Amino acid sequence: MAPCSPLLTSDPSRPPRFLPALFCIINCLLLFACGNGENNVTSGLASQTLHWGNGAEPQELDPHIVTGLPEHHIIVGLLEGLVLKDPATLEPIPGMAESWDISDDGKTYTFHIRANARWSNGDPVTSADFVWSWWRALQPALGNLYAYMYYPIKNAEAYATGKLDDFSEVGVKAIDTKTLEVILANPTPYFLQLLDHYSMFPVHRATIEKFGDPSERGTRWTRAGNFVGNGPFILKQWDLNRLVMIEKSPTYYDADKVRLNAIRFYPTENVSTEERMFRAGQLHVTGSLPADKIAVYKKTNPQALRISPYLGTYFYRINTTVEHLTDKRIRRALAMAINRQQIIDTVTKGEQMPAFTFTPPNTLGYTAENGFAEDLETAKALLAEAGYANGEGFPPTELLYNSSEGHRKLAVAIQQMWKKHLNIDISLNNQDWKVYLDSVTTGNYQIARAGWIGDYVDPNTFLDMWLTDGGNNSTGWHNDEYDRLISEAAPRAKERTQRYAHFRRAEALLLDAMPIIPIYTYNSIHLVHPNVKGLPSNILDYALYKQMYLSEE
Amino acid sequence: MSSLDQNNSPEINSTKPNHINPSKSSAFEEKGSSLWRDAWHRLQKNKMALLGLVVMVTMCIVALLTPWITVYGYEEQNLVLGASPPSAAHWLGTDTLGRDLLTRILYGSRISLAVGFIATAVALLIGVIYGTVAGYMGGRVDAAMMRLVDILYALPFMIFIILLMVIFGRNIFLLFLAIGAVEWLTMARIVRGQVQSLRQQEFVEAAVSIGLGPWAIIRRHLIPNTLGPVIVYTTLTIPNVMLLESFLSFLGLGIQPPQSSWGLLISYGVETMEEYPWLLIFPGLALSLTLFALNFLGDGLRDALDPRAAKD
Amino acid sequence: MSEKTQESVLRVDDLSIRFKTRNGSSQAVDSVSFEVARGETLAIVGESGSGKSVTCYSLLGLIPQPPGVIESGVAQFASQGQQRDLLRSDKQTLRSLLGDKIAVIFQDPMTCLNPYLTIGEQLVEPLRQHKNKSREQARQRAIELIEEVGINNAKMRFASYPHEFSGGMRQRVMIAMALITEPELLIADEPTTALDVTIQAQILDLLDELKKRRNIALIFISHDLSVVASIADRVAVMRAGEIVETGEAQQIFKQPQHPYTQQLLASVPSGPKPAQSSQVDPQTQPLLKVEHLQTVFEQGKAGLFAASPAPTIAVNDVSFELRHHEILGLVGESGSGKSTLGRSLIQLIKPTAGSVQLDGQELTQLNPKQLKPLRQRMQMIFQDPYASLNPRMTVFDTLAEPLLYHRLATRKNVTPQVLALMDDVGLAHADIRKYPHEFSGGQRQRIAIGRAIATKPELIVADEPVSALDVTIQAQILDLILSLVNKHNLSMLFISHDLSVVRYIADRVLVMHQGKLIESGDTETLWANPSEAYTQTLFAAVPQLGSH
Amino acid sequence: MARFILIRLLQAIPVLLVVITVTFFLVRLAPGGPFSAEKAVPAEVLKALEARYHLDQPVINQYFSYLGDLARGDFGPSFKYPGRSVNEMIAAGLPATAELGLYAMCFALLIGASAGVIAALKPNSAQDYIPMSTAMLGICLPSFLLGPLLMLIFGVWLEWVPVSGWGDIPGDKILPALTLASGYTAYIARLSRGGMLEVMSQDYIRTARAKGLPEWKVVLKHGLRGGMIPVIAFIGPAFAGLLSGSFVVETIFQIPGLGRFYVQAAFNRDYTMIMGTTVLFATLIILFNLLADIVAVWLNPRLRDLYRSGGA
Repeated sequence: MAPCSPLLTSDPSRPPRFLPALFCIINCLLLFACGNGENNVTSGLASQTLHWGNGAEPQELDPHIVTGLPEHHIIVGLLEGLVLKDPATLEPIPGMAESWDISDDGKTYTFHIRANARWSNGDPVTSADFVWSWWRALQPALGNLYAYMYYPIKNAEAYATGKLDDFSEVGVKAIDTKTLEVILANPTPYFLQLLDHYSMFPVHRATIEKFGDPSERGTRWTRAGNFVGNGPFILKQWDLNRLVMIEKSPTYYDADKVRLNAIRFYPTENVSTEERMFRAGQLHVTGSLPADKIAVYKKTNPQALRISPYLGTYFYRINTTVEHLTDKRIRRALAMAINRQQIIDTVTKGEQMPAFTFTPPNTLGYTAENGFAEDLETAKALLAEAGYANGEGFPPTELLYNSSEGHRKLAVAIQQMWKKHLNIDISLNNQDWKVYLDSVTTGNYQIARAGWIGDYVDPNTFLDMWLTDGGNNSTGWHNDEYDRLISEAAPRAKERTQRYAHFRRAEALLLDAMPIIPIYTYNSIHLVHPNVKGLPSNILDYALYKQMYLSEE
Repeated sequence: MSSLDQNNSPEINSTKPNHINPSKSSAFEEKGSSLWRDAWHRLQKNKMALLGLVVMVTMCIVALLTPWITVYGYEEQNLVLGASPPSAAHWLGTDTLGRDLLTRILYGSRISLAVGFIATAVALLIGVIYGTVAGYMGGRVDAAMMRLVDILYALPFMIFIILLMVIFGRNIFLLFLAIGAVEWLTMARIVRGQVQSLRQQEFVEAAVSIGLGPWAIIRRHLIPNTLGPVIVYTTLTIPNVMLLESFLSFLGLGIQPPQSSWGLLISYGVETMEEYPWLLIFPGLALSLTLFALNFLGDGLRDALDPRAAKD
Repeated sequence: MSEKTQESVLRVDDLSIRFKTRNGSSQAVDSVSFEVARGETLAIVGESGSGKSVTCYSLLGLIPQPPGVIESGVAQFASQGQQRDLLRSDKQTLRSLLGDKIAVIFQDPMTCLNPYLTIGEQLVEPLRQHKNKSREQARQRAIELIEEVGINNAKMRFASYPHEFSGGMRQRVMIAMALITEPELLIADEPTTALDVTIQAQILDLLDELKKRRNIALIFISHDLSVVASIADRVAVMRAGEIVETGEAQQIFKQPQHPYTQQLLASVPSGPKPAQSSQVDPQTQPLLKVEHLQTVFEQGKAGLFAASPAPTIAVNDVSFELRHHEILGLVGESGSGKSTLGRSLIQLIKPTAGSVQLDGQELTQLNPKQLKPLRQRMQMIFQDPYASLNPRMTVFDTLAEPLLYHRLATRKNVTPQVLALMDDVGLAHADIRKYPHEFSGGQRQRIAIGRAIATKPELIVADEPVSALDVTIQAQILDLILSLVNKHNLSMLFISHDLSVVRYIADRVLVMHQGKLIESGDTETLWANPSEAYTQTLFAAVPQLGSH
Repeated sequence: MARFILIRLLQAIPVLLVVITVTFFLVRLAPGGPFSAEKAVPAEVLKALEARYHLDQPVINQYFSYLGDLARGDFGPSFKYPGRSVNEMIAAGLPATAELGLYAMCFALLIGASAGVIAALKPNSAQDYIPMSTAMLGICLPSFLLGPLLMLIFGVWLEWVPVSGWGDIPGDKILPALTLASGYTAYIARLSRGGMLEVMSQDYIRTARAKGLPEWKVVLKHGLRGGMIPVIAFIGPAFAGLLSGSFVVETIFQIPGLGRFYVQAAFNRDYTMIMGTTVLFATLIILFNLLADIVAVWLNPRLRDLYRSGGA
């Protein structure tokens, strides 16, 4: 309304003064432009401030509520779980717990919390903090989507789903102020992996209770100034949609080893802009890179380009309840007729690996056998067997994807491949994200694009979703033997090799029936400024801030 | 400078009625609406407008003939080739999937021109009628009608689109309707403003005194006199509509890949404007050409439809 | 009056101006010469398009070039002993003279003042521009001048906007603005044409007085011979770009030499109605009977602004009768409510109260649908032939519309009827496909009349049908109306502010003032003996040809 | 005047109520709830979440309790951002959007009006065509194209201004404001050209010339005020449209504004946020339309008096 006020207040006998006012505003704007000196990368080097492209505005910073990657990046700076991971090997290393003991049956874990572990307000971190935090995380009213991370713990599932009211029956107990005992329902080899997930992080009880009920969503305890954490950084500033800044915490037990003074997270929703910000020296690290830019960086700035395998699979779901898709020969034919390498070369361009299994190869030593091979002749034969020789009479089929440039391109390429190789016409349909989710979960689709990122490094995070009642199955496919292998045989296995053998058998069943068509294994693709040190690549895309620093050498 | 009557008054010379041989009068037999026929004559004298018309007509003809004049299919990929700059084989280059850009622009013109014209026509039809009625009726009817426009303005567009998509599924005609349903609001406002001032004019009073009903007055006296601003706004709306189409198609309402439209080609081209600039430049040129052609045509039409503007 | 010893302020010799358009060129001014001296009033008289305005504006650089081309001529302007040829001065020089030594008063004070700026702001502008006066000095001078041109309460008026003034007051402001820099030459272009007759008299007096007091040269451009007669010392008569006759005012009016001057003088309506037309039928019931008619305006009702100021009573308790074959004159000044009364009669405006009966049938209670058949029997002719014709309809469309709409003709046989109408109103058949803007004002009014008589109505309300027309055209249109009234047995309410016109055409006259009928009577009776004071003032203000 | 404003504000109440009601029920018709996510949400969690936000109650109850909250000025909590109330998010986003809109409008006015005025001084000449064509480019260059283009040229290649941000680095507000302004510049140029053409043919301009004023003074002092009236009438509603339509620019330049929420809320099915932004924008549309009317009245002394005498 400001431009109008000079009009309204001016002496009516004089001509309008809004033109001078206009000039003033523009001048102010232009004056701001002067004195544009050094960019973030240069200034960050002196102040040890890391500028991080974080992909999106965090929904929340409450570890028991949030679900996304942007939130993850911030929370791991503010809070710390019992264990950390070595970013190079992903093996557990001490975090809040300086050591831990595992019983021989693999069911009882005893954690010894550091004596010098403190919250940012100076309070010591105790085992009671964990018990209370985990109790809170399992409160149904909180709506914690990652409650299932706790399910390996005895009775946790029953408590979370309301079948059990008494938390003392859940297998977590404070032996003394610095000793925490956790009892599992079954031996869970990947349990230590889970502990580094933010959903199992401790939170500061007094702070939370100060701002509301422990099971109340969205109280103000996560705001800058209120937030009390136990991680290497403290929350300094949180401007909606603009910036989250964390600064080095003086109370952190390892504070002298932390070399970064601050990290500034930017909600870089637009990937093209993010890339340009990087180029203009406004960012040290980007969350992603547009596919068509990869080749450019390879040529011009290869040292900034960081491509590494990632624990995720891009695949197509097939609705096995749709009449012509009940036939697994057709599903296999579709899978075989895709030239994955060509798609990777021309569409995704990120050196991804063609996927012939669902679980990414070498997931903590697990690699499934390829369930099929690209073979046009076999594909045609299978299709003919199913009654559609040379694709004739193949019913109209629709491929669903959620609105996105990348998914679109891939779908168009695959549509064309199926047309060319099998002579079948597939139509494309894109839907807005929420509509797409609704269509997939209600089975209102024929073929749908999907992707799955592992929550932790273990084949289980990929394979348990195809259980008959798996919430993420949505294909209508079920197999009793598969269910038995995943939910009974594998957890009881004594050794990793045996356990992996069960998984392999299960995955072979899955790939034989082919309710899903694996396309490729994800790569994480980032731009990282050469000044950034201590950020090795790993399959979880996991960064340990306390090892990172900025240096020009 | 109305008082500077540049022509010598013919008044003195025509004091007596000119009796012309009645047989000659049959030459003035009336056929159809003379306003449009006269406008056409005047338009022919405006070179820029004529050029705009020629460009538009050529575009429409090429769009219609596209399936017969293109060498490649619009969906035909060449993944091995990928994106390639203009060459002898592909005059305007190829996109990242190796599809011929010229072919895709030509096929895209079919969608874009159809959307541009039909959706704008829908908006024009609703907007002009609605605005004229509101402006002519005045008073409470007008207030109520304009409040309805306010309401429609204020409703969240995205929700409307998502619902349309869900309820009706993918449908190109739906796209026309959806866009038309949005664009008519501004049109209605413009027309209403025009009609409000026209309504005060004596020739409308004269029409009332003849006994013409509201509809006849609106149709014969009001709408023809609002054409000027309406045409100008229309020529600005058409390119807007073409771009809106790409947004809706991206969301899933409208056309589906591998079909293309100019708006979609431009929005894809933006993503790779550094690596493959031709993917942005050529569709962009197509749209700009249309806009300028339409603009000159629109200005020409406006002048042609205003008998007073033809001063020469 | 004009002693030739007086120095000549402006002397124009052999001025020729041509307008070039794509369709060829026209000679707007052809070898015109005249001069005007200090303290003298030169009137340039001519009809619209005669080139009288172009002549003056060309001297001031106010005509657009192109299309205007000054082909030849010299315009010597003498100021403070300096002689300048205006036509050969550069823009800078001309601009320094304009508004300073030479000032202009334009015709329409309603449109010639900037509605967005206060009177004061506009008044001080020439002073600030040419005399380098401070804002305060300029203000003082402006206030003095506002008083001098006869506006009370000058200090307050200084900050007023033009719309707060009546037409006459605005013209006073225009005069003040012109005089503020003490010019030596004043050009007044039809300064009173848009004004009511009483106001016109005042403005003419003011101009004359100021001219004498300040001893300035005045060029007075007008089409109205009666007005010119009351102010001019010398007269130049222009026609088609040429000065056909020039001379002392008295000589021109008494003994016009050129036939065109004679024609002009003959066209000025004067005297009573030609007797042959009166066929009024007094015994039968009246065609139109109006009783206690009242029309009230809710101001500001139009548009989306619903808030309404106090209502205006435009027509207040009016009763009269209109007999068959009668032409009833209705006179009054602007704002007297005469137009509203006319519109209320034929239900273009719904009256608030009272009754209107056409041939015994009550009109005020009818809805538009019921009115439709009656519309055929009553029609209206509007004042402004520019505004009352749809600019996007040809003559054919305009004339055919009522015929087709009332099913008096079909698409097939409408053309002969339209042509017959054109014959009736004296339009050339060749013009049938032309648009209104291609016609002159008089021809447009012929079209409007044609439209009004198309349905063969019994009653026509004519609202100032000739006031926008030149005097010779006016005479033609009046004669046309009289002949059509006779030919088609029409009855007419003839509304006009021009008393001479009404006297010339009306059988009976009603006088309206501030919404009320204050006097009525047979035309000649009333002329001879107006009883109301207002009517007397009105009659007294009418400029007479012989008054000089 | 006061009365006129009061009446218009009263008229706004039913308009807002209809907008609220329609939107409230429409958003709940759209498939996909606010809590659906890629990983299936367990039933008990979903139940807990719905109970938390009272979505388990009958819709009609939700509606009335929402109206109740709204009457107290409480837009409720955001579903997508659990820690934020809608009020808070609007308070955080509106200033940036308003500032962006203000700058954009200034640019649009400055460029558009200059182009229009310059063009109107010599119609149908090069002085007309060149500025007008330049302004028309704004329509060919939609913000999703112009934004990245400016960013690339001035941010990356020339390094004159930052690529993105808002108030972080000096000069980061220029590119987004220019981008947002582009579309409106064309409209303003056309409107001011038309307005100036109309005004410059008025008699009072001739009066001003007859005073011997220099041409620039005639144009700026006497012409501009009347010539800008159509522009003023346009920028009121346009400013409201600019705010709700700024999401593309906000996304491209990563501006922490409200436009992003307005669109994202629809995609996230963040019911309260959709409602909040819709109510806000509806209010803004009504207010700015009103403001435009008031300014139009204020600029026109005649109307000003009419309302002064009729109103308070």
